[in-house]
Amino acid sequence: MTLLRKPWIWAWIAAIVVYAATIAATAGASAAGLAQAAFTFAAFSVIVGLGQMFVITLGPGNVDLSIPATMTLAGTVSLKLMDTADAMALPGLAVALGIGAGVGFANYALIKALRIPPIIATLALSFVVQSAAIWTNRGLRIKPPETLAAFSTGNLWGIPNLAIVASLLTLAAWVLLERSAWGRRVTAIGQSLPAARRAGIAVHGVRLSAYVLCATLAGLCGFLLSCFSGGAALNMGAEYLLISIAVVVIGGSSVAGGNSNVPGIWGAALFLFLVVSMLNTYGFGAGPRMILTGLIIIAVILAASLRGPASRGM
Amino acid sequence: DTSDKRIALSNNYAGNSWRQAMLTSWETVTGPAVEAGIVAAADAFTTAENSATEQAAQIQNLILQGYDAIVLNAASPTALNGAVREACDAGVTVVSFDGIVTEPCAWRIAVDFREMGRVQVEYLADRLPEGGNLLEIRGLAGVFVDDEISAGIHAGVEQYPQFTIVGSVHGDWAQDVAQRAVAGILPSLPEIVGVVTQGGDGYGAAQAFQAAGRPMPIIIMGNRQDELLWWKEQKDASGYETMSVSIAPGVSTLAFWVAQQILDGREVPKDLVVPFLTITQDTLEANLETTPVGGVANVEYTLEDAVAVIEDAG
Amino acid sequence: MSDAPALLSVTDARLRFGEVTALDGVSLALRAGECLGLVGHNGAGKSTLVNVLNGGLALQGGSLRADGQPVRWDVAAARALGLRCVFQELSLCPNLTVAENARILHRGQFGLIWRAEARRLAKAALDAVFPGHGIDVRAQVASLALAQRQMVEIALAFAEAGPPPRLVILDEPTSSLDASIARQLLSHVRRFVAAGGSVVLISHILSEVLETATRIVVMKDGQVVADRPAAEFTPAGLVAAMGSTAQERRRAERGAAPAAAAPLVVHALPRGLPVRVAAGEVVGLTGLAGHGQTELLRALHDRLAPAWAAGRRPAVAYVAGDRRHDGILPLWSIRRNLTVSALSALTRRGLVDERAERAAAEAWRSRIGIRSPDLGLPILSLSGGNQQKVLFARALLAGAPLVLMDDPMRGVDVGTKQEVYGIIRAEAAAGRAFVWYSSEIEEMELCDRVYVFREGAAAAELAGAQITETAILEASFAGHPAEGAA
Amino acid sequence: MRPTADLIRLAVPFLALGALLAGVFWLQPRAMSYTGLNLLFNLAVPIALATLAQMFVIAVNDLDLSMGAFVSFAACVTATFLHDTPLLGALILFAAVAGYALLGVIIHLRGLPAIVVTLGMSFVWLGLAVMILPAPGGAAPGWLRALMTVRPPLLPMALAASILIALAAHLIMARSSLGVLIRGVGGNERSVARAGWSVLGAKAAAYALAGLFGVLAGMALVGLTTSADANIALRYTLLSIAGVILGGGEFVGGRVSAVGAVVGALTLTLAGSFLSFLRLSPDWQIGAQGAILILVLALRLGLDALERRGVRA
Ligand SMILES: Nc1ncnc2c1ncn2[C@@H]1O[C@H](COP(=O)(O)OP(=O)(O)OP(=O)(O)O)[C@@H](O)[C@H]1O
Ligand SMILES: Nc1ncnc2c1ncn2[C@@H]1O[C@H](COP(=O)(O)OP(=O)(O)OP(=O)(O)O)[C@@H](O)[C@H]1O
Ligand SMILES: [Mg+2]
Ligand SMILES: [Mg+2]
Repeated sequence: MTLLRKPWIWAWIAAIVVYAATIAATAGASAAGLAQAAFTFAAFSVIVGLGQMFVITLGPGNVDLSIPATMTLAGTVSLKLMDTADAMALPGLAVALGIGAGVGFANYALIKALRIPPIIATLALSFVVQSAAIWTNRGLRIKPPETLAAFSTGNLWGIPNLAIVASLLTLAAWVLLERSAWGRRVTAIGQSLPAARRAGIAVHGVRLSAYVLCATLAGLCGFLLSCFSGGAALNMGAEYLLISIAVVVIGGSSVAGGNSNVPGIWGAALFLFLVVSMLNTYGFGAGPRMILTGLIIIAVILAASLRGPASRGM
Repeated sequence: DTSDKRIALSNNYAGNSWRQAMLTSWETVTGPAVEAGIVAAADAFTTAENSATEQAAQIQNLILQGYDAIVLNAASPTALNGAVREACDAGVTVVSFDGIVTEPCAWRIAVDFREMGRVQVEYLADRLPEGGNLLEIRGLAGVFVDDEISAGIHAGVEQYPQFTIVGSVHGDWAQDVAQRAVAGILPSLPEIVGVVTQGGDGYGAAQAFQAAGRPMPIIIMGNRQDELLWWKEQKDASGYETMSVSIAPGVSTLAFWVAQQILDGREVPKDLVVPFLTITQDTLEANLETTPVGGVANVEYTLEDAVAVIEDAG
Repeated sequence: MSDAPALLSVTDARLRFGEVTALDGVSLALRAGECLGLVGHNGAGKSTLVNVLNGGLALQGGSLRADGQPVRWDVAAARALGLRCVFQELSLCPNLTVAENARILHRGQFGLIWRAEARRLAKAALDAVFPGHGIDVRAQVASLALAQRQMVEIALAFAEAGPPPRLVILDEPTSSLDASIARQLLSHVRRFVAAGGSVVLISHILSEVLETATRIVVMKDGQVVADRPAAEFTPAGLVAAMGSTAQERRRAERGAAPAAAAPLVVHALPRGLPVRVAAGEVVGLTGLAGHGQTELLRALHDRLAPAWAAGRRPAVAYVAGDRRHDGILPLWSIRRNLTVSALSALTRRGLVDERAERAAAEAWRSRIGIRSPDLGLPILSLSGGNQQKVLFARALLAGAPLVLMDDPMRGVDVGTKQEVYGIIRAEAAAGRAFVWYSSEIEEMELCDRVYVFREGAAAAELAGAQITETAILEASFAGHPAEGAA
Repeated sequence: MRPTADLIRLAVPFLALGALLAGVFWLQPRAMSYTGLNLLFNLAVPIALATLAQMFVIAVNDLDLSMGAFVSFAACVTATFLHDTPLLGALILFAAVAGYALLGVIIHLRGLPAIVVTLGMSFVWLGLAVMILPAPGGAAPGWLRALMTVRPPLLPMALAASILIALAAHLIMARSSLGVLIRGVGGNERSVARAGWSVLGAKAAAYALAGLFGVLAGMALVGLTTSADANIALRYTLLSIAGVILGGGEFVGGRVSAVGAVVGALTLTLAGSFLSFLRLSPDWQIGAQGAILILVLALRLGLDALERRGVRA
């Protein structure tokens, strides 16, 4: 029963229910294939979701809207640099991560120096980053090196490699959030920035590192996604703006900051992928499919509130 | 004589390779035209986000800047009518292409998107006389092009009732979105013999089929270089056969010349039609050769081509 | 006193929060024309009782009567009776102006054209309680100093609007007021009571209660342990009734001032004297509230606490005054709140050593007496005074050589205060330096040196035996007509 | 008199607007006319309305991620039902406003995070819009088209409408008791409840107002564009949030300004125009929009410093 009180359990329950409903449509024939697909694609959502979670934990108004543009720029530039040469795989990865970190620095520089709300700063910067991505090669789609393509689409004992990468990152994020002093500080800042400052936390350093971490993960995700899907496209990150926020909040982290959890991100990422699959499988048209997606999201959050601890009240 | 006339390109989206190719073609054709003194200016304008309202505002600004003609790839066939009307009232010539507008005062260079959908099924019927199950990949819900192509596909299926569409997903004209959507529905689908698409999504579908270990159906391609390359590889390896169809981005240059002709005083019918660009098993190699790596198969138009199109229509 | 039924009475009130018994059979009657002083240690249940009387908390046992009749008691019923409440935690809307807050607080009072009326009402209320207050009723509450906010809240509680005020409950109203303003309030309370009103005054400043109350009720661990006319109590008797073993403070406790020691920090202000602090010294900041003391502490903290990269050992620690705003971390447990400033020391290879954390927190719990069955409970489950103790413990646990304190004794009970004074002296003797702002002048007598602030600058410096209430008041008002000193 | 914090806060959007307008006039003197101003601003009217709608939600410390989808939905209803069967159309729009109020009630009663609920609702509104108009189309009701294209003397319609809208919203938000109550809930929900008000009612009212202004935004949009599609206003979600913030609003604490929000919306609209007058390379046009946004917000920097000095003195 205490499990039912965990904020993240509802995303997992929803994912499992939706999964069962989908394979029911084919009398179980699709179970393994669907699970594999779900874990593969959830991996991307998880990677950006983890970064977004640390940023959202920083408190109201903190959200990184530059994730899609960062993914695109990191994907385009690194693929262009590697130019299908296997030997360039590591430099390519380094460049993707470097671009992410750079965007993260720039994000926080704007937030700090100009004192503009993060939501606006990251949005504004994302336009600039997107332009840079267009400028670098005008959207030409270069193929990834053979080994990287094989790795990103491959499996290990039936588990998608990407899911393994995302799981390792999840574990690291969990340790960081729940066990490390840095995670404590991020959480403290999210509850009250002035109180955290007076408690002696180096608030700017911590916030900066959260933004850099988030953008770096976005860069990594862009790199993996473009290797996975055979090249970087200018609009390849677009979907991940909403997804990165949705997996965090559906996963049971508080949108007001200061109270986040990691397991929910996986549950929510699987859920978001599976819900679309389910509705596609049942043959819903675009309109009803979107309506049902929305209603199911609300139902999940409602169910969580009926059983979980009351979130209001001082 | 149009040497003192100024023409603007109003574009609502720059986030994919098709639009980038469109902008590049515009540059390569209008640059020399301006140098040669045929027109005084031919500037390209792009909105930050793909939205009709932002494009309407852009058109209003172009009116204010005193352009003599606006060449328009519209975000919506109807939502810009207000702004287009204002342009016409201000004496500005408006020529729409690809995304055309319904406002009667504007010219339209249309592609028969419906036919583009129908020929896909026709081709499949030719290849697979006994028919079978089809998967449909659609574009962005609520957009004119998506609705038209899909309507054409459904008309085709009615014409060749040996086919049934057993699944339909939205790929938003993006490889990675299509891949994600197909991977989600594929496990629950029966054997698929053909995939009908809207362009820009064929490679993603192929990747999803490959990852799921399913037999490769006939996937209609969309003239993207990576699609063509993949097709070529399959063709060389196993004699894979398919077709590819899409609209050539260079149609922007046709629209430019049409606008120039109208400004020059020529009588031009309001509705012109351009053929879509089809690539077949035989023309694959030739097209692949001329398509830039990572780009889109393209045709650019000259003044003479434009005059021919106008005369055909007249 | 009179045989008229009590305005409001509770009988055998019982209330539990989980494992904590906040009210354990409290019986109390409030009559017209009396000022009831309510005292008791931190966590005794005073604020909980206020919330019950106000209709905000439902009783789990016992009954409540209004004007002698049993009633369905809720916020609306309480307001209809004429009950007004000033809560321990400030509860104005900071984003609204003073006048708009008046609009919110007095619900049924206004018509469609309410703005001018609300301004008039707020101004009249402030003028009545705090003559010469200097508060613009069109100003946003957030732009007011803490003391001014408290003044507004108190004045609005006495305002003539809606059902006339018959019973006003003041939960630690003077905790952020300086002495002269507090005196204005207390005289207003006396006037109000003389005119037939009834007041409940909760305060840890016993002299205030003894001076103002007509009857005093002492609470201890959720029970009433004494209920007698005020005249029957002496200060010592009151402290004894509260069950506090603390002694009256002795000046002798003050350590020998390290007069010529090299200063740890010197902070120059644009005007006035530079503030210097040496290791092992307790430096007081005083003067009227809102004259730059808090700003000085903040500036010092901003200067000494790195905002980009913290070292392993903090150079400075801070005890917040406005605990709601820059003190507690509301979603966390008591333990996490207590250890947050000492994380670096409690970390092994980047990870928090939870065993060491537990041990450190437990040590401080017993040293400073935090009343809670489990430090894993949320910080908000603590009473106001106990929250303040956690903040104090947090600052000392941080291990910084310099501790800045912004009126840290707000709402802390007498017994604990004595213990905390002892801790401060002991830590100072061990070489730690304190900079201590307090709104209570007597506390300054525990300092080695004090700076008296006036208009944002340190106007005077007093040391050792020079530190007396008279000297401080003199320096505070120098250059002013003695408006508040009378 | 010393400028109050509120006034300084409000000065930011006005200054930004003035600076951009000066830039536009300098680049394109033709804009300095009745028609010019109308062309520059008329698409700002629906954005201003959507921004106000968002402002009501932000005032109670929530955030509405479905505003763009909702305005699209309202636009689709306006271009179809309201045009073909006005009574049914009005009924649907009314129901949509009621739906918004209900949303506020559910969010409050269950203590749900508004962001997630509105995220879900954005799919619902978009789905409904796609079902009403699977492809772009519909037509603006004649009276609406006429209303959005009137040419009042002296002041272009776009500016006159913006002023009227700002005034109306200001009266609701700053002058009426309801507005004080809504902001009070944003500032300190608990003390509002302690004073005997219904916080539930205040939240329902705030959401209903948001729904109402959202509907008006959809209608105004259709009046200008003459037709609708399901994706027509998706951008309004972010634009409306940016407008509120630019107008001096804050995400928490009930600090919002109606006049500021309208001016913020005008500023954002103008920022786009300013760029097209600069004639940048298409590669950098998108990026330049970001740069403008940053520059405009940087104005806050200087004024914030002023505000802080004001508070301290
Ligand atoms: N996101 C979009 N919004 C509006 N129209 C689009 C979008 N994407 C493509 N189109 C339109 O779809 C039609 C076909 O383009 P196509 O699908 O071939 O582009 P693409 O090759 O898919 O680009 P990419 O693969 O980079 O996404 C054109 O009319 C184009 O303008
Ligand atoms: N919401 C709550 N949840 C759990 N425990 C609570 C809650 N509110 C109060 N308590 C507990 O009830 C007891 C009485 O608290 P109360 O606030 O009434 O004390 P108090 O006498 O006002 O103390 P102080 O002088 O410090 O303000 C305390 O032990 C406190 O921890
Ligand atoms: Mg208390
Ligand atoms: Mg005091």
